[in-house]
Amino acid sequence: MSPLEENRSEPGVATRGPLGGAPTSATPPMQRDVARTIFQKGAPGRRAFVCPELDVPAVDVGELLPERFRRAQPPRLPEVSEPEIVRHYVGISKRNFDLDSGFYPLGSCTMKHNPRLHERVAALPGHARLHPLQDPEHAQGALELMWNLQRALSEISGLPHVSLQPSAGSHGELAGVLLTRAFHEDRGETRHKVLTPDTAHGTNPATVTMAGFEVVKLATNADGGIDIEDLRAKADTDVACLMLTNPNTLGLFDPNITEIAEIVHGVGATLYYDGANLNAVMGLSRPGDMGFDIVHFNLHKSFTQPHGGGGPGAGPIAVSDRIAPFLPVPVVVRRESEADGVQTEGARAGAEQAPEFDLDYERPKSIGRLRGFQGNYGCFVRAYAYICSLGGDGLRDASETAVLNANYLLARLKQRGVAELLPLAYGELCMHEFVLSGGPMKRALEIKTLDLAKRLLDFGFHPPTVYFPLLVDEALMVEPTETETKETLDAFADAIAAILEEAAADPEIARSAPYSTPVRRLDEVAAAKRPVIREVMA
Amino acid sequence: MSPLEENRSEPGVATRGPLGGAPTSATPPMQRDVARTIFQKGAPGRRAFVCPELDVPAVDVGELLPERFRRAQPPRLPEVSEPEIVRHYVGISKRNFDLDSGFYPLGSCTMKHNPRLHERVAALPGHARLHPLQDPEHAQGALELMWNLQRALSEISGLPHVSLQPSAGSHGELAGVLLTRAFHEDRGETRHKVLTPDTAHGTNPATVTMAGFEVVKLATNADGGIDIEDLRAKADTDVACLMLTNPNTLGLFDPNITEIAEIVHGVGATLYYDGANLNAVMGLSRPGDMGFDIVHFNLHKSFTQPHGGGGPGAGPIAVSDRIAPFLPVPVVVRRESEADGVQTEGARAGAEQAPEFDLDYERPKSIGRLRGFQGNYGCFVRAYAYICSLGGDGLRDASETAVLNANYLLARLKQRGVAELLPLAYGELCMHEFVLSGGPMKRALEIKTLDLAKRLLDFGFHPPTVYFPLLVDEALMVEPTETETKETLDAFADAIAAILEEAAADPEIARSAPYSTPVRRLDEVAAAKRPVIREVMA
Amino acid sequence: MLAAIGVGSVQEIFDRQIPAPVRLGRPLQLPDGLPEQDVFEHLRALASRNTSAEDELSFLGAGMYDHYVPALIDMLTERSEFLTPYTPYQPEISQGTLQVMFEYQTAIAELTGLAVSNASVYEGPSAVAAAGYLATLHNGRRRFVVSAGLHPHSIQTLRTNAHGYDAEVVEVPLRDGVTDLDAWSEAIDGDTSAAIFAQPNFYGAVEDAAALSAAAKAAADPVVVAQVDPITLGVLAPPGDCGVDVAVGEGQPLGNRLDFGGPSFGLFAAREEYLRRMPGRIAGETVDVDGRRGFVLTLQTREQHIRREKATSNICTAQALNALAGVVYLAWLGRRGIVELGELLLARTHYAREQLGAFPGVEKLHEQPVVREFALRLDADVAAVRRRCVERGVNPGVDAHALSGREEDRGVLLVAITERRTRADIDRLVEILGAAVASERRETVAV
Amino acid sequence: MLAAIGVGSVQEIFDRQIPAPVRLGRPLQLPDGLPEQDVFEHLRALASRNTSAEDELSFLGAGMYDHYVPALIDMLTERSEFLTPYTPYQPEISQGTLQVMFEYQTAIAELTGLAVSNASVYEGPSAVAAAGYLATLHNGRRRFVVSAGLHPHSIQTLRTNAHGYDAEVVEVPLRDGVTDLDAWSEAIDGDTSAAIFAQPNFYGAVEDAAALSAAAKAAADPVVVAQVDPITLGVLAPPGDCGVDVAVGEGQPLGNRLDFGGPSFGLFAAREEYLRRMPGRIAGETVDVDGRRGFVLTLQTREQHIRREKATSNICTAQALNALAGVVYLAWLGRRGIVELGELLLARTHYAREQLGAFPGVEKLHEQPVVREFALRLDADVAAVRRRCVERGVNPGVDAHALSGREEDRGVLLVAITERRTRADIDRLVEILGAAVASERRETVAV
Ligand SMILES: Cc1ncc(COP(=O)(O)O)c(C=O)c1O
Ligand SMILES: Cc1ncc(COP(=O)(O)O)c(C=O)c1O
Repeated sequence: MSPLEENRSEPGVATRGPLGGAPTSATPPMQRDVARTIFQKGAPGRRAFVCPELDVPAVDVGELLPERFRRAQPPRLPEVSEPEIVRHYVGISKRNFDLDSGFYPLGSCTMKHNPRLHERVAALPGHARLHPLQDPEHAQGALELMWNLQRALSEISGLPHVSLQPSAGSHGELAGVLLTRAFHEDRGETRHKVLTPDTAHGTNPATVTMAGFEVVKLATNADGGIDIEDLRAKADTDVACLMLTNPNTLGLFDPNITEIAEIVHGVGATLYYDGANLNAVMGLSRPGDMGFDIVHFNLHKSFTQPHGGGGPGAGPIAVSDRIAPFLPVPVVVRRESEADGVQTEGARAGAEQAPEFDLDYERPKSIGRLRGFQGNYGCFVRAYAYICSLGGDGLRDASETAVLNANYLLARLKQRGVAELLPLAYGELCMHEFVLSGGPMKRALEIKTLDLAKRLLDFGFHPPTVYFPLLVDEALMVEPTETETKETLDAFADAIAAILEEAAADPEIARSAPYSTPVRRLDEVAAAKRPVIREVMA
Repeated sequence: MSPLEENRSEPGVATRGPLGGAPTSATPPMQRDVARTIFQKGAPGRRAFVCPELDVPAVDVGELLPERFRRAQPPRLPEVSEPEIVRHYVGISKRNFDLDSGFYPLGSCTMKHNPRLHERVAALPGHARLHPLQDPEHAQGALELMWNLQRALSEISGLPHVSLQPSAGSHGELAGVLLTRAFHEDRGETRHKVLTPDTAHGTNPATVTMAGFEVVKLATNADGGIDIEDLRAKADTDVACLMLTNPNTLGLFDPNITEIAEIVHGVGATLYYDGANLNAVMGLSRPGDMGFDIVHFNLHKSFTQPHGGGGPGAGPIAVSDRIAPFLPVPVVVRRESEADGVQTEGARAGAEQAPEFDLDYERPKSIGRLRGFQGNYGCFVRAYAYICSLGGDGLRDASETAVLNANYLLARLKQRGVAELLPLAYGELCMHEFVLSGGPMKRALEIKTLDLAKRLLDFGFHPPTVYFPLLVDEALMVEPTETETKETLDAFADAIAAILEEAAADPEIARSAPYSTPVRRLDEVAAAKRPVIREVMA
Repeated sequence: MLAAIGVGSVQEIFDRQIPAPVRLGRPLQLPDGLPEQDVFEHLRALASRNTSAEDELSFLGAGMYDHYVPALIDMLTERSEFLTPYTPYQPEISQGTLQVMFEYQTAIAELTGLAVSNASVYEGPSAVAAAGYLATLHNGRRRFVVSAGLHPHSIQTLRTNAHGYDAEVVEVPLRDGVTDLDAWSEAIDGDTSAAIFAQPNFYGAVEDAAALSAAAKAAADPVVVAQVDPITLGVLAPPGDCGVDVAVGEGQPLGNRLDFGGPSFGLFAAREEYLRRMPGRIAGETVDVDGRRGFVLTLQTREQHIRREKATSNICTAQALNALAGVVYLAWLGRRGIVELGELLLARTHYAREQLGAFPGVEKLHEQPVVREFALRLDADVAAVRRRCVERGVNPGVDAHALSGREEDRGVLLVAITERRTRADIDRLVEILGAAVASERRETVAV
Repeated sequence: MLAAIGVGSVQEIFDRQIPAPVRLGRPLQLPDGLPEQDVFEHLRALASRNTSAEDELSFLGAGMYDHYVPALIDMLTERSEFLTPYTPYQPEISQGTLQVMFEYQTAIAELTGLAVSNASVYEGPSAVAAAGYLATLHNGRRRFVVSAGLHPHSIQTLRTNAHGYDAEVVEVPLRDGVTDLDAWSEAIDGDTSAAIFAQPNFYGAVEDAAALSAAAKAAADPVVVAQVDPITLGVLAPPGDCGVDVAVGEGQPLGNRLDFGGPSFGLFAAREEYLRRMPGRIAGETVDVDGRRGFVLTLQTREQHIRREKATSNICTAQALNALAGVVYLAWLGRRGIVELGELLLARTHYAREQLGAFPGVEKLHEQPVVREFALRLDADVAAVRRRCVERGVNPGVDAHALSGREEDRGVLLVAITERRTRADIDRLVEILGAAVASERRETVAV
């Protein structure tokens, strides 16, 4: 029996006092409270909102809105006071792990530090309370910001045209595949297939389907790159596009990228760059120079938008000249004539004068709109602030340090006792992240990657991405980012080593982990079988 | 042996895994981390600050500042990056209990909910970046706000003149006693004594000494009020002032207040109102109407300034006509002539025109300044926002609810099994707070008030104020405030009952509490004996 | 660190991995990095060149609205614990985010009167497109019938998406300001995957949602989709009670900033039968090994990271933080507040419409009930009138033609009312708009 | 709840406790309460009637300075965990606040070169008064000798306090912009409890702190007190190295807002021997029952709640949150940053003084080294000159006479430089101030 058996068997009880009232062990009471939703709190009649005064003549509601259009019963929203709301949400926030509290090496997600300056500037009323339909002449600051951001993204990607509109990476992918469709259609072609490597992120194939194409999978070669033979075999004139991540999700830069581009372009297809891993190459290598036609950026990754528990983000795209005519509307443009001349105060105030920065809707070949208004402007503000803070050299430094950190952590994990159990899946060095295989560990110690991940929680770390990419057995995908210190990387490597050592002695410890979290392992199967996805109300 | 003996003996070890790396019980790793200060983190050369460019001609520092005036070695401040700073302070913040997370019935401190609106308005650049020496004509908003706040405090206290300057309650007390001195001196009198009841808060006697007076203590009668006979005996013409809290620190309104005022005024002394308990009587009874000459307000209590871990606060004072000439400078004034007429835009812009709201320094009898500039304006903004939100009726509602909540909680604690052990020290009903005696509990269960307090921590509550007022044996001073719900009061009462029941079974549980906190009972004696009050650096 | 890696320089790490031809051999041509204070000043200077709803009296709406966002929302969304984690892949340390999602789903289901809600999608118009995609997955049909009262951005976004999978979008015109019921019934055929309308519609009018749903069902049983404005659902009948299958909408009015158009969130709720085809994340309740209540991401087999090309949507990073603001806002309004607010909007909107409609040269576009926005037809050039008003500090609303490009929208002004616009504000609008219209008419006559 | 209490109404609770004659039988005459949005608008309207450092180019200083406050400070001070608890009376659940105090004490001790620091007091001038009180407790003397270079508010505050316990305050004049060393030595006698000067002084000049301390010690060994500006201590010799016993100062420059004068914090550090007479809270290190490192409030026997009339000070609620901002700011600046910042201020201040001093009608008040502020003597009415500048969007600094009331300060302008004031800003000041002085001189001549 594991030494922890007793602990595991009834921790909820074992840590409570004889009266069941409060813990007599180290459990902070609030963290282990039974979860109660806001709907289970409050009392009839309680409220936070005070309605502004009815300052217009009172008219019977029935007169303004016939009964058949009216709601019969008020929605059963919570009835809670402001202090209750604050306590409730502050309380449950403490049941989260977050980047400001610890290391978050979630591969592919680029969990880099989020400078607070960005929140400050995004909250300035001139940005935050700007209505999306404000006339361009009265939104020159916003449009200039978008224009500057477009220029910067263009320079970083090496592609001349940018649309900021997509709401996230996968939305950028959709835009990109629809652009590809429009591009082919414009040439009078109908193509049906899109190639994606088997290492691709799930959004790639999902996008392809949504855009009405068929997914064709490409194999990965022994070095972790695209299997060129497979590519040659599948690249025919029914292929509309190849979607690629480079460095790919194994953290490896494809050494054959130029050849790949030639093959793809050779059959008249477009080459799409999934920019999720751009953090590896900013200022060092550019998708446009590699031959990509379309790139999406994940502003929430490389450009440090806080992740918000799953968003918001933004997924701008950059494209080559041949794709540009199809970009979604509206497009932010700058009027050259004005940009050249010096604009006087009087000229700016003049209503008839077209503004320097404007929104262009007159794009006859455009694929149209992907969403309302101009995109996630709040995210643009943050990304732009980040680029201003770092500058060109700073961005390159960021990528260099991200790659240095990843390689250092990888080197640490090549230590004896770890490397045998968690070998690097492909390659030798890596770019900004690397993928280990937990297969040997599973066979030798009888703990799975999932167990290792859960045990890491007890050490105060967010686990790496697990079980992705799919082609690696028991994958563990580690992305430290450039904003972590060597001390943190060392502590993480030590924790991995300690867990493996611990598991060698008693695998049950990891298998039953975590122990120290607000809840322990949850029954996901039951959740999916009989879904309870809302609070049941009286 | 207590059932918890094992737990208590080595929790730090018992909750760690076999390798000492991470817990295998419910302890969140970060919360029980060994405390490391910011000085123990970082590495040489790390930094957050990027210095703005040297845009003026470079001059050798030695030329600008002779070497003998120069610092030889840089101060050993931390060398840390911004992410490290954020993690460090976010991390240690989690080792605090706070009002937004739970019930905080700390008697005498009025820990009422702090609406976030107040932080928002205080942060508006027009308030937050206003320089204190801005010319009054360009600070009319600030001065009007201060004027309005003065008027409101005057109305609430029933005293005509207000100075907002003091930085906290005890600073207001100092102002008040110095005003008393000036008042007597102005009449050619030198008095030496100030009366304070034995229930008085420690700041009262401390203030008296600092202001150069001698403290004379007044006894408390059986009902918890001032012993009138003792007062009569001690009230002579050497008495400068009586400082009183009403309701007093027992939570009781002195029924003899009018008589007390007569006696004090009869010997020519002033009557000072410690406004720490004003939350009991806003809109219900006014110190000015009770006969007080000087009142201090604790804006951080009755007017819900967030307490900040021990400030900031503000301690404005209100005084009667006879005290007004001595008020500290500057005084915010409104020019009546302008207030009456309609001020045109042109008039306001005119530089020669005296502004409507102004700072008056020409007060020949003033005691002078108590601090720099005009006081804790940031606190005034918040207090004023609070008053605007509640209005006159809302303030009365607040006091009524505060008193209702206190009496309800008191009633709940009068239940069988509790009242015998924790009887109400004085009276029957209470105002906004009440004081229980832990004496019977100590005798019957052999746990002290301190033990009860520490055990409450495991239940997720901040304990009441303990061992104050001094005249109550094992005192427990409970102030729930108006912003708590009945559910919370019930839960607290249940926790008290549970602890007492638990202690009856095994007093050791409480005596060794807490168990669930980031650290457990700390050695305060050792800390004071060999004080270590700064990090030792290499 | 280099020694541990076994390289001589950072450069070497790159040189060994990136082929020389695709290395960027020069610095990026971007300005130098700046200290924090300089970035702040630069971004502040840009902000000051925008006229925000703080700088003028604004009646802009048409999809996003200047509601008051209570301060507690900022405080909660700025907490590191909510702001900085990612999607709750590790539920044991993500109960905060997961519970928020669960509460959000509860609130949206309650508000819409539908059984299930996801944890939100990107925003309004793309939510309409997502509903269309759901419908095609559900019934395999490839045709969308949409009311011309749907927001133009929604129609355009649906078209962009539908073009990808080769579906057709057919518009049904309005009559008297609302969807023409006859044309609607007629347009819906056996190929019609979804029938989509907006409530209230783009011109502010309250549609007869029950009649539209019933007619659609009767015609050919497509999926009936309503784009709703959640802030009106305190007074308007919930879509679930009107026979609607899927309700989507722009969540911005619920506690989210304007932000020049985003980020906000899209709400997405449906009848139970659509649950396993919903896009986006869904949190579900369960228990842990100790029997303690907890929440997890559930029904993940719909999602791209599990199902890949067979996923019901490609959505990954979305709008968790914005949805948090939404549910906190709804808790803040509360059960009674949402009704009171709705009634206040009704009353003020009515007042504004009556006052403005009485002006010479200004008439109501329709006589339908309105809740928080309404359309006027001006007997003058809208752009010129707006310019006059803006010069006097009042932005009178949205030029419908400029937004929709529809010929019939020429002369139409959309005026939005929120609880921030007082009677005094409305009176000022009346005065200034009235004067502007009068001047423009005079000028037109003179020409 | 009433039933549980055993009363019929809330009113009854009051009626049974408050005698009728002192009950307020009417509503408070205050405006009605307002919804959150209205309070926000009202406070915003008031804010907009102030000209803040965001609205003009400001060179105001003389005690508080417009330094850049990094965004992470707002984020940390707004965290509920720091913002909403009170004084850490229960150390087990207050380790966050206590550790911050301990770190703050470490930073201030390090900065001042003194052995001990408390956890802060109210603000600058009252910290000077507190130092005076400490001195009287220490040596029982009742006379303070202060340099005329001390900030007028500090002198006035000290006087107000000293009057209470009947101590005398004697001012020593300046010579060439700094404390007259001979007069200083002469003024300090056997009754002198404390000798107090400012570094840099009110006129921006760097004092010879070591000489002043040595002279004071030699004269009659009073407690030597320096009021320091903490942001200069990256470049100026720490007071502890100059023989100073107690260093106090205004903490605002360290990461605190201007806030029209408060709240900020006062720093208070001293040699070891003064430890047990220090005012205010002090955090100390200790261990818990399990041997774990922790922090507590220590040496509480100094304090009012324990020692009452024998306490060393009456301070209770003070400035914990502001001191937090201070220590975070110092960590943000860091060991090298505080030196770099100091050197930047030195260079820009020097530049500004030279440029301005070269103007006709403008001369330097003294030739002493300056760090971040300097004094000019204008050959024109300062008020009139300032008015002209302000009209052109530049606030050129503080009118020394208006602040101090001293006759000799007529014509003196104090100009403060922070890292936010660029060379371009300074050049603009030079142009505008120069023009204003020229105009005023002309007008004066004309009259
Ligand atoms: C490799 C890769 N591609 C695409 C995406 C999708 O981006 P988003 O989450 O912004 O939609 C991700 C993000 O998770 C990713 O890691
Ligand atoms: C009764 C009483 N008087 C005076 C004070 C002192 O007020 P402050 O802490 O604002 O200095 C307090 C506060 O703790 C108090 O409770």
